[in-house]
Amino acid sequence: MAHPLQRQAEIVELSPVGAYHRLVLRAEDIAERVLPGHVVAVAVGGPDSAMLMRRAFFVHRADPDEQTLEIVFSEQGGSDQGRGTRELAQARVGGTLDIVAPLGNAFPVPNGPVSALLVAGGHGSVPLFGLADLIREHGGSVSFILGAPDAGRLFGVDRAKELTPDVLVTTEDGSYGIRGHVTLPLAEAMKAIDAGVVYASGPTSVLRAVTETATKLDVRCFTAVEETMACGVGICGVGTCLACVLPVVGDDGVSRFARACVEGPCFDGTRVRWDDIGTVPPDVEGAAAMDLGVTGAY
Amino acid sequence: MAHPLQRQAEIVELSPVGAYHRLVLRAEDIAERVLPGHVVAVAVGGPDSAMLMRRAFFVHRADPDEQTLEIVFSEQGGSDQGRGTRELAQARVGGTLDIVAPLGNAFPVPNGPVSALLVAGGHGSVPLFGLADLIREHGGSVSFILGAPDAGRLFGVDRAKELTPDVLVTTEDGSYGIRGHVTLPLAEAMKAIDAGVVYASGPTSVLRAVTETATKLDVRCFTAVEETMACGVGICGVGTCLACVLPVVGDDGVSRFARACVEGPCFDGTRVRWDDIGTVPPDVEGAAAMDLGVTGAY
Amino acid sequence: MTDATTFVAPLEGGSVDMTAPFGGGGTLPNPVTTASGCAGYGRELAKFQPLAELGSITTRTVTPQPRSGRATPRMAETPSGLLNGIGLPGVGIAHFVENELAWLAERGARVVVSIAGERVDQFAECAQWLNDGPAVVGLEVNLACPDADNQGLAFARNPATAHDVIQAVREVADPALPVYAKLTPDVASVTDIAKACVRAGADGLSMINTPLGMVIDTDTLRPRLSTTAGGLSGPAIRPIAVRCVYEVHAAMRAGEITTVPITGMGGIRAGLDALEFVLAGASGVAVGTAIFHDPGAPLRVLAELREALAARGFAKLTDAVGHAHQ
Amino acid sequence: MTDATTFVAPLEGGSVDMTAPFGGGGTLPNPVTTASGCAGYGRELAKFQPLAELGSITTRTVTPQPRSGRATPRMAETPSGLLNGIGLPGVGIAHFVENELAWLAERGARVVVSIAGERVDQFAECAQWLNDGPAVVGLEVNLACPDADNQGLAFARNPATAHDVIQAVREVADPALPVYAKLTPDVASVTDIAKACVRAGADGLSMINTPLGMVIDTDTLRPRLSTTAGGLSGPAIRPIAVRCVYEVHAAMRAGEITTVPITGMGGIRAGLDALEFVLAGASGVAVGTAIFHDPGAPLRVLAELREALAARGFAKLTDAVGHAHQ
Ligand SMILES: Cc1cc2nc3c(=O)[nH]c(=O)nc-3n(C[C@H](O)[C@H](O)[C@H](O)COP(=O)(O)OP(=O)(O)OC[C@H]3O[C@@H](n4cnc5c(N)ncnc54)[C@H](O)[C@@H]3O)c2cc1C
Ligand SMILES: Cc1cc2nc3c(=O)[nH]c(=O)nc-3n(C[C@H](O)[C@H](O)[C@H](O)COP(=O)(O)OP(=O)(O)OC[C@H]3O[C@@H](n4cnc5c(N)ncnc54)[C@H](O)[C@@H]3O)c2cc1C
Ligand SMILES: Cc1cc2nc3c(=O)[nH]c(=O)nc-3n(C[C@H](O)[C@H](O)[C@H](O)COP(=O)(O)O)c2cc1C
Ligand SMILES: Cc1cc2nc3c(=O)[nH]c(=O)nc-3n(C[C@H](O)[C@H](O)[C@H](O)COP(=O)(O)O)c2cc1C
Ligand code: FES
Ligand code: FES
Repeated sequence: MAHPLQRQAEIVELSPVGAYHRLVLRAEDIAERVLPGHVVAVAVGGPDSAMLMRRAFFVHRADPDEQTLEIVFSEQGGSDQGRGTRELAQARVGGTLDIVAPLGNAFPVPNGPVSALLVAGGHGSVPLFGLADLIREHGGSVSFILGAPDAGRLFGVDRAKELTPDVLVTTEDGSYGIRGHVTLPLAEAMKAIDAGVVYASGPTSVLRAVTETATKLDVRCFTAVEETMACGVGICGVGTCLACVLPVVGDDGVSRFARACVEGPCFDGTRVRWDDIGTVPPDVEGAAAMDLGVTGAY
Repeated sequence: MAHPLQRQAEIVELSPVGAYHRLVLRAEDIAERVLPGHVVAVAVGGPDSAMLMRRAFFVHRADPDEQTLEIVFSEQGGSDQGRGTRELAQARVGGTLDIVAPLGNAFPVPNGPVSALLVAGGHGSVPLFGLADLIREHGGSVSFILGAPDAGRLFGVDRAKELTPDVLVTTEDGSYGIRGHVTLPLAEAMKAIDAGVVYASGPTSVLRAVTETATKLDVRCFTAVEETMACGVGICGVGTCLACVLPVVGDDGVSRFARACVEGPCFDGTRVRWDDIGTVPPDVEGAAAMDLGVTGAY
Repeated sequence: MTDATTFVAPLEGGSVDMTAPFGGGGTLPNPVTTASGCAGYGRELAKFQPLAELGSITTRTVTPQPRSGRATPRMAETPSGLLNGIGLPGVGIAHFVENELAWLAERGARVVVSIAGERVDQFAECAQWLNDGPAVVGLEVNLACPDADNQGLAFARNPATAHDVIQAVREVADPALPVYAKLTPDVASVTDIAKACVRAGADGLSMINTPLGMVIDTDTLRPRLSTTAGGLSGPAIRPIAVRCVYEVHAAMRAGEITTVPITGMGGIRAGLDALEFVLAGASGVAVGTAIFHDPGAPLRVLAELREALAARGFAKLTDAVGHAHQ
Repeated sequence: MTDATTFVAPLEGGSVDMTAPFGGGGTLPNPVTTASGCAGYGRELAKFQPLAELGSITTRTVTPQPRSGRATPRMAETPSGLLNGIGLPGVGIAHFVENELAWLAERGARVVVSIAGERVDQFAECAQWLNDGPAVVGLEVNLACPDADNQGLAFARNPATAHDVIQAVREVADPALPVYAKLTPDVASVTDIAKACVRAGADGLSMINTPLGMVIDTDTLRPRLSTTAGGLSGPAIRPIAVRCVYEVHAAMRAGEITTVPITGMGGIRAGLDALEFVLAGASGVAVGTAIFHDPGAPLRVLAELREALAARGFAKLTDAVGHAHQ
């Protein structure tokens, strides 16, 4: 895990990109530590805000020379949601934001040339472009499948097309590219580019499906988890609240709850027990002690 | 009491005036109802603010043609204070503020010519200029004593001097005018201008002293209470929370707790039991029932 | 969106049947009322909304004699909350019936009168005054008062004293008038108190009254309120209030307590807050502290709750009551 | 500024003696610790501040066996608060002593180990493991756990069971190690529980653990947490916590409870919040939920508290303890 720093970051830019907001922050000593997959936790609201929890975002771009970090976020929907991102969208250029970064681990990157497929749902593409650069620096090649519910919620299609002609786009309402789920062209694409590794970022359903297909085709697969736990991946940004756990199989074959904000967000997809997220699988370490016949909110 | 309206007021202007901020708000149907002494209650912070209580401010100026209200406020000091006014000072021109106005009663104004002394401590002068205009419209004349801890916290000296040559200024640190308390030149000034009425606005200590002197000299005296109850004059702006009470003697000679936000903020100074503020005088209506030997936080 | 997400066809807001069960088998046109002490006797609130459009208005607690209330400071702001030590100021039951109730009746308001005393018989005395009161649709017994015969421990913090008060009120009150017991969360088991009250004849439960809190002024170095401690209200306490309603409703579903309607309150600012209480098991909701921020809150909450129910496909308010237990 | 304002000559921040009484007659270099469960076993927090500079670090609650904790979702944000149903995940006492405690000792941290169980003997079992533990300066007994022998009612909600746990721990623990009882506010009288614990041998009291709360998701229509209810923390509950500390300290001043040090916690975000607890009667303060917002909070709170004491003319922390009662 990266060693996170806490900084009062200056807001350098805040501008719309389609349905998203691009936020550029300047903070000392952070950009040079950031790798693709790392996260920044932003405190929303000031000292008199009713919101205590930091909000987590993937770093989209880090510029060590300019000492800047770029994040891309959307205002959350849902009937009682979006309080934090709505407030963030109101931030003022020139003001400051309290950030903790870099958090979590980065995507493992092959140290040689490889054909990589990068799959994203919605804003899941945010961390994939830095990853693509790294892969290409190592002589590899990249292809993309980018999906979203509709055209407005796609992010980075143009940028992907600059990098490679192999860009497939899916939207659930058919407003752009193939109508359907991002996982629709998955198997075919993997075969077509003879993928040696697939990286996926987005909703759990996407990550699960990518892992399944990759496993079937015997291709390595790394996933960046995020919305698996609607309550609070990255809520503390410290690794101490233990709200962000998901069951992951260790090297020793034992399942443990891993923290998405420390041991993650990037996991080998085959190690994540996708179907057991949101449960306490009986064989997870320490599960036995959870059920002595007493229930309670502790 | 005025019939208050709730409005989403547009922020037309926010600019510094010495140690104060001038805030001009546009809202329908309110300006024409406002009289000097009336109050506007402003909701600070949005739906995700931890601050639930409105903040009360005197209306400085109301312009029915422009549909605007002007308030003048300072950021509160104190170690754990000033949260609301600090946030208000950050408001954005073009944005909106949720206001309730006009609240409370207005200063009683003589319907004929009279020589009036207007005494204010700190921002207490805010409501006095509208009052001065009314008095002059009725053929009366005005004089001022304006005091503050230091020169920076005086408000309206220039404006007062435009209206009359009879302006005395006091500061506690002597940084402007007479060194001392605003009540120092009181008796002399009242005699010098042969005051028929004195109006006072500011801290309780000022109001109490003005009342005493006026009573001695047998001059009518109206006071606008405000910081008498540090906890929450105007906290609800509705008249239902009963946080803002002070003991006031009624026409029938019976003392009752009167609400500063409904029956006030303007009271005949001789009716207010200044020394009993912050207590339950045994003869106040309903006091007997308060002490059945049981104490408790209810 | 989790797997537990339910899918329902949204309805038009206007078509939701908002009729709310009210104790004793009766109903009110809608579930929204005002929390006692936060809407006075209605006069001030009437400037911001027609009282007759609310399901009911719950008055400030009325006591046998007029009370001045406590010394100021009576109120302090806390994070997302409010601390008050107002001390039940009021005009006394006689003056209330003659003046305030008459005024409310003229406006077509349905009135729930909150009553209290420091001894069991004082509660009963208040109840008796209200038997022929115009516009009165129910009584709410404020059990948070200190019991003069029990070292000042609030009636609501002891099942036995809570029981005695409710029984005494139920005995003298017009049988047609539902009697609600108002409970506080400062107990080891709110279900035990609820059970005692229902056994004593309560036709409904109001939850919650303010948990006790304190603010210390770091300038004066003394408690901020003249009463030292005070009652904490507002969104800060909403999770505690929702939990109390859920717990008691669960006990009703389990048959441990006879089912009676619950009026939920504690930090309701918006329709979705009210919906939380309804889903937890409340068939009525009261708006309190939010009024001080937004005097139009009660009627706004009603409109928002109606919309929220419609959007979730509930044709009737009652279909949503306790839905979170399914 | 009210008449009660006190005037004192301000001091330089650096010159305040922050030495804090700690149970059993001992002291700690300063009053600030971390609230159990909010700083893990210290490893993550150490990235943001040197642990040895804190008065102590209180660990996440350790249980006899490793525990996975509850299913997700385990956390929900509430107005100025946080609701959690984490479920005491942990490595178990054996692994804790061998690995975590050794690591903490290397960093020079003074460690208060929070322990718990579901039966009285499990608490004692944990305590025994810690008798020779390096760096351990005290035990904190988390009484908020459900009592398996008492239908799952939390030990802290019943004076008798609270008493038994403390007595059992006190019996086996090294007499030189102070034992703190951690209390919850969900009781009719926190003073009664405090009394029972002190009578059973508690050398100090930690107040408060999280009151029970609930959030219902208005999209899924179900409780937000997998545990249904959870513990409410953060500034929202601060007034409740300050009141509990004040009440118990008042009972100590009145001689109803033997005086032992109190560690106050609940919504401390800044030095002035900590000062409120000190004035109410706490000689120690724990920073919990604030860490999730600001991982450097514990050390910042210490610095701010020192400044605040200095500005008010307190030469020693202990001069301010309980000052609001004067
Ligand atoms: C590792 C990680 C990386 C992320 N990267 C991005 C990104 O690059 N761009 C982007 O737009 N969004 C990203 N998100 C999602 C983003 O954190 C949420 O959209 C945001 O927290 C919502 O906050 P809110 O206050 O607007 O919503 P609210 O619903 O009001 O938030 C309520 C609570 O739920 C949590 N929450 C809500 N939605 C999510 C979610 N989808 N995932 C996790 N927690 C959530 C919030 O943190 C908060 O505690 C990322 C999340 C994680 C965990
Ligand atoms: C009738 C009336 C008229 C006023 N007119 C003006 C004016 O024209 N210009 C101006 O600058 N100020 C005026 N004030 C004072 C103004 O309301 C306070 O300065 C402001 O509420 C402080 O809010 P805060 O959040 O910055 O302070 P905080 O200390 O953070 O507020 C905490 C709480 O204390 C209350 N409070 C704090 N100070 C005061 C105070 N002096 N009086 C009443 N309540 C207080 C707040 O409402 C809030 O509930 C007036 C107050 C009243 C009651
Ligand atoms: C200023 C104030 C006065 C109150 N007075 C009473 C009262 O007279 N009787 C009563 O039963 N409850 C009283 N309460 C409690 C409320 O009715 C309600 O139970 C509590 O405030 C929680 O709801 P809320 O968070 O919406 O305010 C009062 C609350 C406040 C804030
Ligand atoms: C995520 C989380 C986990 C907690 N875990 C524990 C625990 O393991 N043992 C315990 O005694 N208290 C636990 N608590 C309670 C805290 O120690 C503290 O008593 C409470 O949160 C109030 O302080 P705060 O408002 O500063 O967080 C936990 C609180 C939170 C928020
Ligand atoms: S977010 Fe707190 S441990 Fe991961
Ligand atoms: S401020 Fe609420 S009654 Fe006056």
